[in-house]
Amino acid sequence: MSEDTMIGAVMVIGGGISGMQAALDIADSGFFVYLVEKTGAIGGAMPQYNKVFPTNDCSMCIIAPKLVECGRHANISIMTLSEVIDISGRAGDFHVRVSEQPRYVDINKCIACGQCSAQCPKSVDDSFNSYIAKRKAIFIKYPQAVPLKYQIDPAACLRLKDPDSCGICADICPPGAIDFDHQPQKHEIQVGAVVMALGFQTFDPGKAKVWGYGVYPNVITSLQFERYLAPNGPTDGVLARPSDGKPVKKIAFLQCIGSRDKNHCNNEYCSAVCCMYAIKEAVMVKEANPELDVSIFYIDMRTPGKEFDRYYERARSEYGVKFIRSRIHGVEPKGGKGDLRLHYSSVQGKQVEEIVDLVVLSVGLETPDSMVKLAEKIGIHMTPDRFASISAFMPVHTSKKGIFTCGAFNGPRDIPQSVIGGSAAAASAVALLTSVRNTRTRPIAPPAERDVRLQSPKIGVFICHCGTNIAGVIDVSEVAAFAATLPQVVHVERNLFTCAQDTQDLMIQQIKNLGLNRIVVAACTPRTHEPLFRKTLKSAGINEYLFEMANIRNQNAWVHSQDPEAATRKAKDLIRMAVVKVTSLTALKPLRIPITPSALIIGGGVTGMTAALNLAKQGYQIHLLEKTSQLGGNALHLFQTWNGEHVPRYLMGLQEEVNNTPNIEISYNTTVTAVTGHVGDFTTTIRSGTSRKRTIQHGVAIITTGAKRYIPEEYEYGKIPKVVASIEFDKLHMHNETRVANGKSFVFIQCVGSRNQERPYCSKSCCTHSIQSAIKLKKEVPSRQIYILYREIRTYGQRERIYSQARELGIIFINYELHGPPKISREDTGVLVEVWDHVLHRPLEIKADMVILASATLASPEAVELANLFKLPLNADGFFQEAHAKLRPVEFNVDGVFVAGLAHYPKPLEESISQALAAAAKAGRLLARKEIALEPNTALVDPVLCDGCGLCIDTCPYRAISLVEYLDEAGTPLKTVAIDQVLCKGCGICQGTCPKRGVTIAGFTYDQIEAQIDAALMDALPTEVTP
Amino acid sequence: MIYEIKVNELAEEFGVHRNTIRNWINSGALPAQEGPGRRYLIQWEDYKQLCDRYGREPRISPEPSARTETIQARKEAPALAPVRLGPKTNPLYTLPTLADTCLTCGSCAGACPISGVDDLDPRKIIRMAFLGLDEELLASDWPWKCTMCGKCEIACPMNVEILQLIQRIRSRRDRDKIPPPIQKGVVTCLEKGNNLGIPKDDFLALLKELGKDLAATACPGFVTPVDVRGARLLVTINSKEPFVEPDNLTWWWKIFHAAGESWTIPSENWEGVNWGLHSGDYSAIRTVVKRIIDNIERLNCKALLLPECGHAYYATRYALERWFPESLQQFKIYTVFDLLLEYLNEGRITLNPSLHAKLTTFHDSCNYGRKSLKTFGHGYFDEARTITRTCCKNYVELIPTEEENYCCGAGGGSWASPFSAERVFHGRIKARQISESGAKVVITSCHNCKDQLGKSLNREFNLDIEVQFLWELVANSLVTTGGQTP
Amino acid sequence: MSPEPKIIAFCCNWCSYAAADLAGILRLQYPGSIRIIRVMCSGMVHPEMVLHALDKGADGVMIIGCHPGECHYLTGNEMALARAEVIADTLEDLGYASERFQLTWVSSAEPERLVEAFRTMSGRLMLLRSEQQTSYAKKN
Amino acid sequence: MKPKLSFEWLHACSGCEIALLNYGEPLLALLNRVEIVHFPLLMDHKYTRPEREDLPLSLPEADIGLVSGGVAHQEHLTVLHEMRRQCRTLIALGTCATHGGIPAMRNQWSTADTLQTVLAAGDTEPGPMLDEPSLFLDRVYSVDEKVPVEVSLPGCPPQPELIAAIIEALLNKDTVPPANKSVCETCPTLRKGKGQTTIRRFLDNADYDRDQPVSRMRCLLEQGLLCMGPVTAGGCGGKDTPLCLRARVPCRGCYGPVRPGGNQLLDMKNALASNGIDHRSIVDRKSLLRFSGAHGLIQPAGKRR
Repeated sequence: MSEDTMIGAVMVIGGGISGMQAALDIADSGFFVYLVEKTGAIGGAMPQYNKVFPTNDCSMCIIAPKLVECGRHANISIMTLSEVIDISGRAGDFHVRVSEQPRYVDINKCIACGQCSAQCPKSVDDSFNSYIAKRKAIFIKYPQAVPLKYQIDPAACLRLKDPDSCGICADICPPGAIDFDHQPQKHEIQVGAVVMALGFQTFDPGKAKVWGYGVYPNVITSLQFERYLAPNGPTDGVLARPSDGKPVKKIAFLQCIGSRDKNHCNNEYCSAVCCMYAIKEAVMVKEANPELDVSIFYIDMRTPGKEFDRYYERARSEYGVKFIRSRIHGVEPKGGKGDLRLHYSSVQGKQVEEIVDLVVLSVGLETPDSMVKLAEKIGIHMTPDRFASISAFMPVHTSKKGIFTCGAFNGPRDIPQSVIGGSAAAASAVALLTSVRNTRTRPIAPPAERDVRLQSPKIGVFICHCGTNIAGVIDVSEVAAFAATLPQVVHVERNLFTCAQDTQDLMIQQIKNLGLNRIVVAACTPRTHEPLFRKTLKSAGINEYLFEMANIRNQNAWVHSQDPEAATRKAKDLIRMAVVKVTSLTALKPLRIPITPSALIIGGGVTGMTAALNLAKQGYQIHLLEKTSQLGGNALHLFQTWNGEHVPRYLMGLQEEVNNTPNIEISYNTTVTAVTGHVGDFTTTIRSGTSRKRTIQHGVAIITTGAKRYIPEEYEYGKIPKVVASIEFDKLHMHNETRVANGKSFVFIQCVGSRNQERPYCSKSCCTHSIQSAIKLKKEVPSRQIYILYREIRTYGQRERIYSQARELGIIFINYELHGPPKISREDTGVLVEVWDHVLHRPLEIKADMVILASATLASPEAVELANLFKLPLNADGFFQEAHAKLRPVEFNVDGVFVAGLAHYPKPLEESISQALAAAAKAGRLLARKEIALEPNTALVDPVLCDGCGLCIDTCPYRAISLVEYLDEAGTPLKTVAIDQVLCKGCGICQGTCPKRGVTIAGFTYDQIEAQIDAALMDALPTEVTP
Repeated sequence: MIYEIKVNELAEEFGVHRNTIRNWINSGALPAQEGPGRRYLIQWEDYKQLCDRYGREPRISPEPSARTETIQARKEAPALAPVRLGPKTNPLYTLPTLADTCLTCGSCAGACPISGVDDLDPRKIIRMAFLGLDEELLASDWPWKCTMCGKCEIACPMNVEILQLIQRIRSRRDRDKIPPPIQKGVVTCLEKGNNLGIPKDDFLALLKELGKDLAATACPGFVTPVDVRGARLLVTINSKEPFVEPDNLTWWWKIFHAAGESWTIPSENWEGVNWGLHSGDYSAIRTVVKRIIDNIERLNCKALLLPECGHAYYATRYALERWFPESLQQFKIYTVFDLLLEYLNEGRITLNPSLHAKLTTFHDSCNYGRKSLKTFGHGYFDEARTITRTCCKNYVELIPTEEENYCCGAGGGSWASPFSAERVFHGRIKARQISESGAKVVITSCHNCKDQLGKSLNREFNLDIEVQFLWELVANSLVTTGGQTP
Repeated sequence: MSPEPKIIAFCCNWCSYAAADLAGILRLQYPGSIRIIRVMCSGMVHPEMVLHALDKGADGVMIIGCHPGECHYLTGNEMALARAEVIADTLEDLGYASERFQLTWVSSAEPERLVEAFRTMSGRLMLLRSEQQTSYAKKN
Repeated sequence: MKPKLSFEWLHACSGCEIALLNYGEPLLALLNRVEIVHFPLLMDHKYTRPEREDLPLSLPEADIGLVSGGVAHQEHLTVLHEMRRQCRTLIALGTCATHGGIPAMRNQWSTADTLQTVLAAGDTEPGPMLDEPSLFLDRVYSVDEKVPVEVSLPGCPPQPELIAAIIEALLNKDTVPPANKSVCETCPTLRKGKGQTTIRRFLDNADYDRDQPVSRMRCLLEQGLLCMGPVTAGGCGGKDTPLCLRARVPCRGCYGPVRPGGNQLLDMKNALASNGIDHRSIVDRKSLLRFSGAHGLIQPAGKRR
């Protein structure tokens, strides 16, 4: 496949969160993207959710920025109602046939005014609201959909079935966008690579009658529960019993419905997300109504991810959610009024009967049959659990070269993993097509900017309801009326979701039509949404810095929900402060600086090497630093991945490939001593061993410093030789050392050092690791007695298969959560392990030849030092704190620095590899641009006031201020200071020092701060002076 | 601590009838003194013991602060000798699907109606087998209180073969330790041809007598066909009927007569019952079924009506498929449902639906229902309902029903075994189902179910219901060609 | 009960402002009379701003920066600490009770600590107000 | 018709008036161009300065009025109000008028305490107590705290050339150049970096080379001396080196704060603290406000609001 015949475009199949992330990363790396979406709008499953774990953000606020970005991106073409029929050709040049169903609405004309749907007589069950609400035959998928265009459901529409009936919508449609004779179309598209982000469907519990779904109205699925809680859901966020609308008092969540079950369905795998979303839903509903009695019935509570265990612990201790370790066999009615009876055996083995108002089935994830057929047609191998069969070492590559896959199609996973998977797939596609980068993309011309310097301020205030988050507490109409009275405010508007695509477009129109030159948005926090609104101002043709946000949600509605009057008063003050500040804001031009096209990767483990290789394939110069004298990091001690792939052989291949890739320069025994500069132009000084310090110029940095093993203190480790830690045991086992060879009985103890007071987090890969060792031991000598003592078995996702395999081999699992950890003592040549059985509640004794401790994974101590050098935050456990768990899982607030692998959080090998690729994608996306724009709000010297007294010079941490002599018009030598706009970070320390207000930060000048203070205290009487 | 109870409150808590509570008090199972105002005063320890016996979580505990989840089990449990785990010698089972694949998730324990009795439940039985506590398992009576209804198996997400394990435990017990009535039944059947040892001539005399009465009343010209060579259908008899309720036999005879069926009863080894299934005595099962096959060959019959009692149907069909598969080629086998449906569909009998106006329901017996579905691939749910509804228009379903139906409590030999308290306790859920459905007539297709529902639960739970066999209902609904009812 | 004391809180964009957002996400409640002004760093706040706020009728002023060593701009919070002493002295000179000013550290992952700081400050100012009212009443 | 000038002095020391006289010959040229209608210090014009508002007082009407000295007594107030009424443009002359000056240093005690310590107490036999102590205001105010002022000309005393320049500007009707730069503007000293960590009292000279010009000397603040230059309004040296710096003496802040509402104490201490200099090493911190005690910047201790 010669280089030049490759096509610089990529097709992403599936518009869910994972597909959107892949599309954005690919498009921003210089490739045209065809985003093929089966339904009428992109967004996938996420818009259906009300809140998402572990941050409890409202789901729409997380996905809105990505929806809007995809909708507006010049290099992403969204093909809705389209499905891929087949793909032929080879990597670099695929020929894809896509069939597009008719929308019956002309996209270019439809303005989504909603008249048609209002008049449409036919309503059918709405799949978006998982069938607990109705929608019309002509509808939009959800209010914030992108593209926000109506569509007609051919199965429901009367007119389509019988030409001379109905047709009301066509008559009343203002722009006349409806056309009943749209025909299905076929498209032939040439692309260089394909990314399959096909997503999933939730298990339909109606198949097995045992849970009473579809029979008893108060048995609902978790997705329906989510819709009941959603402010834009059918009941506007009010939870009531579906049977009779009465208030709910007692709720039961049943876990593992459609997962870990060979009897009522054939999904033997664990769906990985249900435990977490059940806790989230329980916490959300308990928060709204603390007296609610909420219980979760589970087999193992699987919350292995970052901050997940804390989330679980908080739900239990702070919110009082009850966790009952007992799977409910079935749901029966109690009496005729809708109450439900749950009969279960308590952990002690006693019968308990509970009558509940609502049963929520935590349904699992599965791949729809249509997608399985499509995959087979394209030639993608699937796993027995009907997910794309991927290798742990190439987590986004399918069996067919050039076709990548990401998201829940690779196996059940949560949103952060799907976002990382999207970026990883992007990195792999971009690496494949690097030679034809920027050949198919359309240049993005920034709109001309209107010069408003001479105009008097004309301010537009946009107040957001944010569903009920703001409107539920603050009297938004009163605040809007107040805002209209403020000086220079010419336009006030209220919207349900200001961050949604349609409202953004509306804002652009308003700015143009009314000639607004300053915008205030009263909504959520600028920290997450300022960039989004700035882009809107830019596309409306006014300078993006003539903008200020009033944080009336996070810092007002949400924190004063018990005191609505105070919240309303405060909202008025916050808006007045924002208006007064925006009045005096000036237009700013971002500073454009060139990017050094090279990357510094700190840490030579598998993660570092994977990122280095991918970026090298993308054509950039890589500096790979390794603390020790050998590449490989923690993977050197690993023997096999969860699905049995041989790690040492892969590691050798990786090391070789890294060694003979020309543009990767490796330095061993090297640590970083100093870092200066900023994104695009870092200068890092490193020292290798004892040799002289060297400096490296690089544009981006990726932190892959891995983690450290916990050396156990408990269970007589170090005192009894036969008690070993899991990694040591792997070595002994690999070389069949005597203790292992003639060992007859082995006891594994889980959660050693993890999930305790000191380290309240789960090290995520020890359960899988121990079970694999146990299986290998048992297969070698079947007569061996193997016991695994655990607290929760967390073989999430398709790892459940090895847990079942272990039990089939007769490996005995004993849970010590209820009766306390085992006691270890010496017994003649062996080790005596005393533990209580969790079913029989009786003491057991095991004479073990070896005891293996599954020790925790700790943050590496060097992380603190590196964090200070790059000024990066660490979380409470010492791991690097990413910018946002879902939106930006591999990035920091410091631009140009990324993190991947164990340095972010303990995780199995293939998750580290896909996070490495994701980091490479984000870094590559940045390096692909020749220059980047720096935030322009840096320090400005006021020549009228500054007289060079020099008091500010030494206070600047970035040494950006220097004394300057000049001659005034009369020739007398005078002094002032000058500030290097690139070095200056805009911290304002000089502004806080200057005794004569000679230097200020754009956007935070003295007058602006004083104006804000005055606005905040307008109706406060000056402190009464007691004589 | 004195615990004051009102009889109906305690009945509600334990899910039993007021009479049962009074029986427990009178029989001393629950020591109590009369208190003021129709209340009883009992010691908390006795109440706790009663809860333990029936595996209930005590609703109130003396120290309100004691959290059940605390490691209270350890303090409270008598000093149990620690179990030394190790390799299993002469294991109870070899296939991992009998216990090893168990997730200890508790679904089976939640589903089993007698979970908690003797502080045992299906999950604990599996666990003991898995950890090799075979002697304790064999010594325990719990496997004999279990009716092997299979409710635990259909709940198990990992498809653990719990019933096979219980069967294995039962067959491993020494014969002299088996509940005496069951062992006696099996031995008598082997020696005398039928469980109750009815001598041949008494049996034949009875048949003749009944035949004459029938000919005189409903079926003119009827003669009880005994040892009729060449008859199409061989019919077996449940020895309990001639012994206790002889006229029950006549229902089938009326139906055969109305349908003009060519059938016969063997004079010897006519027993349909097969208690080997209850005692786990596989050779006994095989012998009894071999006798049936011999009769078919001796009388050159073309078809066999599988014995109508639930366990008998299951045992016979199981034996035929397992040991005598070739015989299945020689003759056709009918269940009671297939036969009655054949007659209906071929119009050989017609039924008058207006005779039974009361609200009626059908109780799926476990062996014909989920166990048959699991072992033989088909559960007789729809057939039973079609037949019942052709006889009664006023029909209601129990909840839950069909595959998820609760056992009446008398299966697996319980009706004959000495654990009547547990049997009644097991039946409480069935009693609740029936009372909640409001049905006045309950149709079933199994002797044990009929006795348990009709004789025991009806009185114990004051259900005020009438219980009929399916074929009794059909017999009573027959419209003979002359139009007058039999 | 007189209205809650009006407090102006200068919150740094990287730590305390983020913690305030997180407090919102966790729905932690605190007095409604607190007005947060976002600054890029606690080191940006000139002491004159504190006096200006008090003159304009604020009952109390808080500057909330990152924990020492965690400042996004390395030394911003140390500047704020040095100035805090100056502010305290000057408040006494100008006749203000120095309890009306409070400098405290909060990291972006400590919303509870931030809300605690708000509540203690509000409580302290209420106490101060009642003290002054009683001493004022005593005098006349 | 020559523009009429009117002078008045309140809580003043006549230093400003003498400074005007020090203008030398050019003063004569100026005098010819104006007609001084009222100048108590220089012209013998009998009038009584009433102590209460209701008593009669009449001052001649004038185009430009110059008032020196702060406002500490009811008499000052009545005279000031009258001046305001009579003069079209009013100039606050000298730091006492613009910022309270040295007299305002007594603001750190209440008026009653001041009178008590100054007049009544002491070891000699008790002096006469003023009959009407209540006529004193509660503290020393600057002129612009009581009446609006068109031009503020700080300085203790203000530079004669500056006074003349202001009057000239007003005569020629062009605007008065705003003085918003600090003393450092025209101070030629070398700035190498604020290394030192403490402030020492000016008990011995700064180190400099006698025969080198001031521009070779290192900034006095950087030498650890408390030079109020950065926080004090400039202009005392006109366009070249500030007066005190010419004598290689640190500026004492006599021109008052750089910005009208400025607080010399706060700005100086804040600048020092931000540079890591121990601001508590300044012995008497109130002395930083020795010239700008008005505007409530100096308050009696113990008053807590």
